[in-house]
Amino acid sequence: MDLYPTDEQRELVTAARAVTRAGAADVWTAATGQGWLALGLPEDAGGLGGSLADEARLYAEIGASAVAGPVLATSTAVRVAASAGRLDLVERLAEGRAGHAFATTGSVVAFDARDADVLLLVDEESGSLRLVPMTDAMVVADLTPLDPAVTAERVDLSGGEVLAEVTGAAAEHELVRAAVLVAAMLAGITNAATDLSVAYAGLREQFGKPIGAFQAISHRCADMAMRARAATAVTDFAAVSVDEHHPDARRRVAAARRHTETAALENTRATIQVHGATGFTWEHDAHRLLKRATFLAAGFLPRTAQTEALTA
Amino acid sequence: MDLYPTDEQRELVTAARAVTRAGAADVWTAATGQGWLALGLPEDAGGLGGSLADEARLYAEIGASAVAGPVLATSTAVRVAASAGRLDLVERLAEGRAGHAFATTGSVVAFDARDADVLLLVDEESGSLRLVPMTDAMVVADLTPLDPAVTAERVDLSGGEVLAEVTGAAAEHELVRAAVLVAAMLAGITNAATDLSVAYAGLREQFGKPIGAFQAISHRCADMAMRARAATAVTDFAAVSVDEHHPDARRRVAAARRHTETAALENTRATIQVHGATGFTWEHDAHRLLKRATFLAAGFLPRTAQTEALTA
Amino acid sequence: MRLRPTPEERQFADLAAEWLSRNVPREPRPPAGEPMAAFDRAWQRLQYDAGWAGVAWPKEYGGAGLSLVEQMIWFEQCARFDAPEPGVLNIALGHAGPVLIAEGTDTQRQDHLAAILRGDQVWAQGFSEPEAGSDLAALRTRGVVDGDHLVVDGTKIWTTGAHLSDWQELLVRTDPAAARHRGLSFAIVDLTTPGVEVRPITAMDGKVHFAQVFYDGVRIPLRNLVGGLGDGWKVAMTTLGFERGTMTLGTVIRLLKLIDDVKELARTRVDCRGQPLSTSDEVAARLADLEAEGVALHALAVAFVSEVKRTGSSSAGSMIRPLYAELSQRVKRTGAELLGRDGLTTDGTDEAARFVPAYLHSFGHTIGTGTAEVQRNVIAHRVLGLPRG
Amino acid sequence: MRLRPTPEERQFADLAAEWLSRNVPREPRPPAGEPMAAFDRAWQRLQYDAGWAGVAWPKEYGGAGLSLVEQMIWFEQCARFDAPEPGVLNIALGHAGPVLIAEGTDTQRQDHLAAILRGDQVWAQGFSEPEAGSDLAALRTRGVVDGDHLVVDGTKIWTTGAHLSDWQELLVRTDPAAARHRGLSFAIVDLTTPGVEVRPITAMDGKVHFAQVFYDGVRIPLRNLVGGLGDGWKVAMTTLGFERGTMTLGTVIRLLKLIDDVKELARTRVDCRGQPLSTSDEVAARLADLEAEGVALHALAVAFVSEVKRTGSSSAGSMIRPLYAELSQRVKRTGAELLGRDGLTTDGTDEAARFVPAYLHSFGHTIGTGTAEVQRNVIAHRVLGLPRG
Repeated sequence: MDLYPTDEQRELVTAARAVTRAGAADVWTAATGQGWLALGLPEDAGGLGGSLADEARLYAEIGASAVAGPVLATSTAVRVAASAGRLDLVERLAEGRAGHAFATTGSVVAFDARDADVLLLVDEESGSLRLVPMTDAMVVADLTPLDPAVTAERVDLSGGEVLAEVTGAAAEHELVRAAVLVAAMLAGITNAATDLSVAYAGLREQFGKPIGAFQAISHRCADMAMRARAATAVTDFAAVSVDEHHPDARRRVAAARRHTETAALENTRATIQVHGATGFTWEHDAHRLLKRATFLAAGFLPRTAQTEALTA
Repeated sequence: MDLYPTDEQRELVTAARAVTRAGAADVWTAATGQGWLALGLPEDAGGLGGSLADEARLYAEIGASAVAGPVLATSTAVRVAASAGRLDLVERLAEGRAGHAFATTGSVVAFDARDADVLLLVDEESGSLRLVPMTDAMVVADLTPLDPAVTAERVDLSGGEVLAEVTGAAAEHELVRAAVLVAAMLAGITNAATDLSVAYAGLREQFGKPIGAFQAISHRCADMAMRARAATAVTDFAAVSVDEHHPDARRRVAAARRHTETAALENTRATIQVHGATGFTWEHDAHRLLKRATFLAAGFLPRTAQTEALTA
Repeated sequence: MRLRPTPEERQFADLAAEWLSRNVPREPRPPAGEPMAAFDRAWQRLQYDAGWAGVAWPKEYGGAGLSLVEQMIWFEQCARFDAPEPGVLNIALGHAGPVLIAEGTDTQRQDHLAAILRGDQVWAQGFSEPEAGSDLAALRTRGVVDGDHLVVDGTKIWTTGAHLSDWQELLVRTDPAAARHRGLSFAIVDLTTPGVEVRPITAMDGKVHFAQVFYDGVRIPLRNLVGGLGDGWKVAMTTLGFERGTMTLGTVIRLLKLIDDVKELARTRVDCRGQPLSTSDEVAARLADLEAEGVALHALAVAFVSEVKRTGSSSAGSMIRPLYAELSQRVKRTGAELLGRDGLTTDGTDEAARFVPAYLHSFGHTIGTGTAEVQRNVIAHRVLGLPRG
Repeated sequence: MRLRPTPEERQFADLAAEWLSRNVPREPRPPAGEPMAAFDRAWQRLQYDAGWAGVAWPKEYGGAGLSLVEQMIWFEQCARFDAPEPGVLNIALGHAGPVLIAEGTDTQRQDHLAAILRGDQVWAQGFSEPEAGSDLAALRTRGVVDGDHLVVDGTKIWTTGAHLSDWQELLVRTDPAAARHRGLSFAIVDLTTPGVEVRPITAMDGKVHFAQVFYDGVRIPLRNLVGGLGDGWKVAMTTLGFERGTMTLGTVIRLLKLIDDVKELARTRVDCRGQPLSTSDEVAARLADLEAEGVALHALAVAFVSEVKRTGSSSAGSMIRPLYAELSQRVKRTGAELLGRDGLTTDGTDEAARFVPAYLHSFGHTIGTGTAEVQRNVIAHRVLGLPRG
């Protein structure tokens, strides 16, 4: 029993943070440079063979910065390609990007599809993941995304070509992994919102003292901190449980996914309120965290599926 | 448009408060003395012909004190008797008490049935109200009530004698009236819990000042006060709407019932917390208010029925 | 107690309904900028010409001279006929006008009140500063008397609608030696005065609702002071009540309609099994809570106008704004959440276009016009009499 | 990171499971009074004799000398086999023992630690006073040195289990001239000492959990001081951490079982249409929230013991208690609410007898061992470094 992060994990986080906190421009280059997409891929598929727990720590940093770049979709696409035996596709994707959509036919809303090479189509109902080639001709309309760091497109999927597909247990495993990494990103947001709030509450003065001296603010910060610590812990707990094939892994993943979703939404709302009018501006990062949290909350393993897993 | 209480209503409240706040012992005598049971009964049935809005203001005081004595059940029983044309029974009940149960057959849990002359049986499913004679022989077991100011009994209803029954629109009207008066009692509790909290927060000192100077306490008190003001207003609103046969009356009654239930439970929980360990003792009134609120919340027009009326 | 209208109230409501049914603009309100402001002004002018502007304002200032009860009835009818909101005229009608009625000079009233009712003047507030948000008494913008003018230097921020406004209410420090809220004065300023610069600020919903206003040697005639030099805090505090109570009445009524719309949304949208969302008892319970709170808030507003009419004041005024703000947030969030993944764009569906921006905008409800925390301080101290920290 | 046990952890867990499967008492715990205390003592003695008492206590004091990780594993196995809780020995094992290990003299350790592990000594705390609840530094109970004794006069209140206890930890003011928390001393007192009077207090659930203790010239040998004269605040603060972190670990694990029981309750009880309550998606969503929070709290406890083992301390310790307290309240309230009208008696059904008293008792969770508000102050100031008000 040891949920304390390893030295390697802490180094990984430090390296990732150096990139994500520096600004969004070069993140994608750094992501490929630092091997983010290959971190959890088995070594025999050309990956670094990291654990899901390692990946979770990395994705927490990605979440915390709400940076642009479809890291989860692309790394999942790489895995789908590998799992389907399409190692040529794995190699091609080392330089590429994947958009994603939670539908497999017709006219659907996809995210980050405009500049993508492939589209990851997720069918949660039947439990399958499919890769299709993505071209600009498939874009029916560019939409305005809630999260300003993604793009949203209405895409026509009638083309029908499929590059790779996984179903059954293999797809199930990818969906579980993706849910853990969504939880990790949400945990990162939960912590980032806490940090923003605490820093601001310690500096901003009103009525002759820092606002963090008022319980309306300090107790809210304490609540945020508790959610943040628990969010990190439950994500680690779920990730390690998956790595170790623990019999409770599915339930723990659902728990992590739900706790972090609630925590991230609560904390991002709270940090806007703690920052007052400043937190309501476009210029401040608070809304980016809120919107990213909302975007992720609707992603892999949404609420109804969580409920099912948690009450089974 | 005028929801400001009338002079008569304010006098009624002052008189009732003099009794309820003085202590529980003589409340039932006073209740009959002040004509509480007959307040809303039409004058041609021997009542005082008060409006439901008048009754609501009275019941708020009854709720606020969480006194013993089955006022609502007995006044409803009187009305059922009157509505069924049993004026002899109306007269008999002027000196008597009614217990009540939310079931009409078999072995059921009744409240305040031990010393009752009749039992008011409420069938919410079919919408009927029935009076049956109550004898000690019907008591199968005395139970321990959650609310220490009521009694609870397991009662055998196989006797079958029915003294009076109302169904259809007449029963519907009685159920709506009872729901408004439950809301009124809950509103009274909501206000009483607020008053207790504010008074204690202004007096109790810790860290060199009244605890009401700390936002953790003062903001909670502000929340309680908002719920309390809204609880009173929405109860008046619903009662007057029923009195005036407003087309939205049903929905407003459900709104009053739900708002006051939530408000009373929140405020009684909050007042225990504001009082700290003192609020956790048997000796302090806070738990009586909480338990009465819980008791009433399960009464006429419970949550599922409210949801139905509010989303129709 | 009575909800049924008196014959006079009934007549007022009928006339209002009749007029609104024929005059509510059919064309959509432009989404931003000067066209939006022109729309709001035109609608106000239409009301003014027909005698519906300023229902509760005194007759001598161009109002109808009725009570808040009639004002409430007017709002109810406006909601019923989906009339446009005051929009950019919100501060003029809801705050600046009442301030001048309560504290202005005769000249100020003559110069502005009828113009406001006609929709000819768009107003903004000018209270908050970068270092004085919740703590207004810490404001630093300075006004120095120079002959018959006040010369103002400094900056105001979070000024809603400043970029579209003609006039501004301005709270400035005129006596730097006096402590905190002593030494403040309340002036009104023509925003075309030289030295005023307005820089719009983009909000989290990507739109410009407010601005920062800079004052560089702005000369305001002393006759534009409201109250005397040094009376600014008193004027500001007296008049914040308008904003927190009466100004919210119209929005309360409109919120009831929005709750209906969210209920309708739940009836028309389906879940993954093709069932309407409203068939979920989780969704139904949530909507029932919103509906119950909406009715309770409506009732509180009615109790408030009743008490004001009968006794001249009501402490419920301080509660309506925070209750509205928080319920409105919940309603708008529920709308956005019912959209599920469709809520991840602001234009993928008509429903998203309606509910997602409203949700984002709602974060301002518990910050503007005093944060939720400040509103609770006000209730705790002024209504409940709890000690200050 | 690793959850899978090491071979040593696996062996420890297996041995624990094997022993518990054969030794957990089958008879129900008496509900109150001396029989209840006797039951708790006997169960503790059984553990002690088999070497399971004080898993994380040093060997020289009779413990097993293992880490909090093994302590956690032990709690997990105890929950698995439904072993009785420490009950009246809670303070002795969770607080008094650790205090003496950390701050006691050799004599004190010899006199008490093994006795505590054997279940021979029931302990109570003695911190709060009528005028010093959250504000412990305001306490007034006085201790005056008289020869080699401290003579104590005053009163302590909300002392859990005082009416069943042998010993008490006592924080008293020994230097009335020193300000607030300076001038306090920490002593341990034999509750049979002349001048001690214990008056039980009935709680809102109708039961006696705590008492008020009065001291009238109670003579405590100076050798019973923990730390020196005037060190009381330091000792108390150092040791409150035990209560807030490690003492809660066992209850966290038990809460997971209770959540399972509430889920089972929802599966077995039916609504008015005869459907299991669990088929309502409102109920299901609520239970899923509880389960998710329960797992998160479990994870936090594991992260806490891991960090303590690796680094010697963890600020998560201050979070476990408030998170536990509030989740536990929600779980118990959910249980009571699922009962519907059956929840209006405490003995009408077996389920009511189980869940309603638990719900009532749970109101104490956010009051005892520091109110929810004080716990947040601690996190804000000591963990987050926010300034004091």
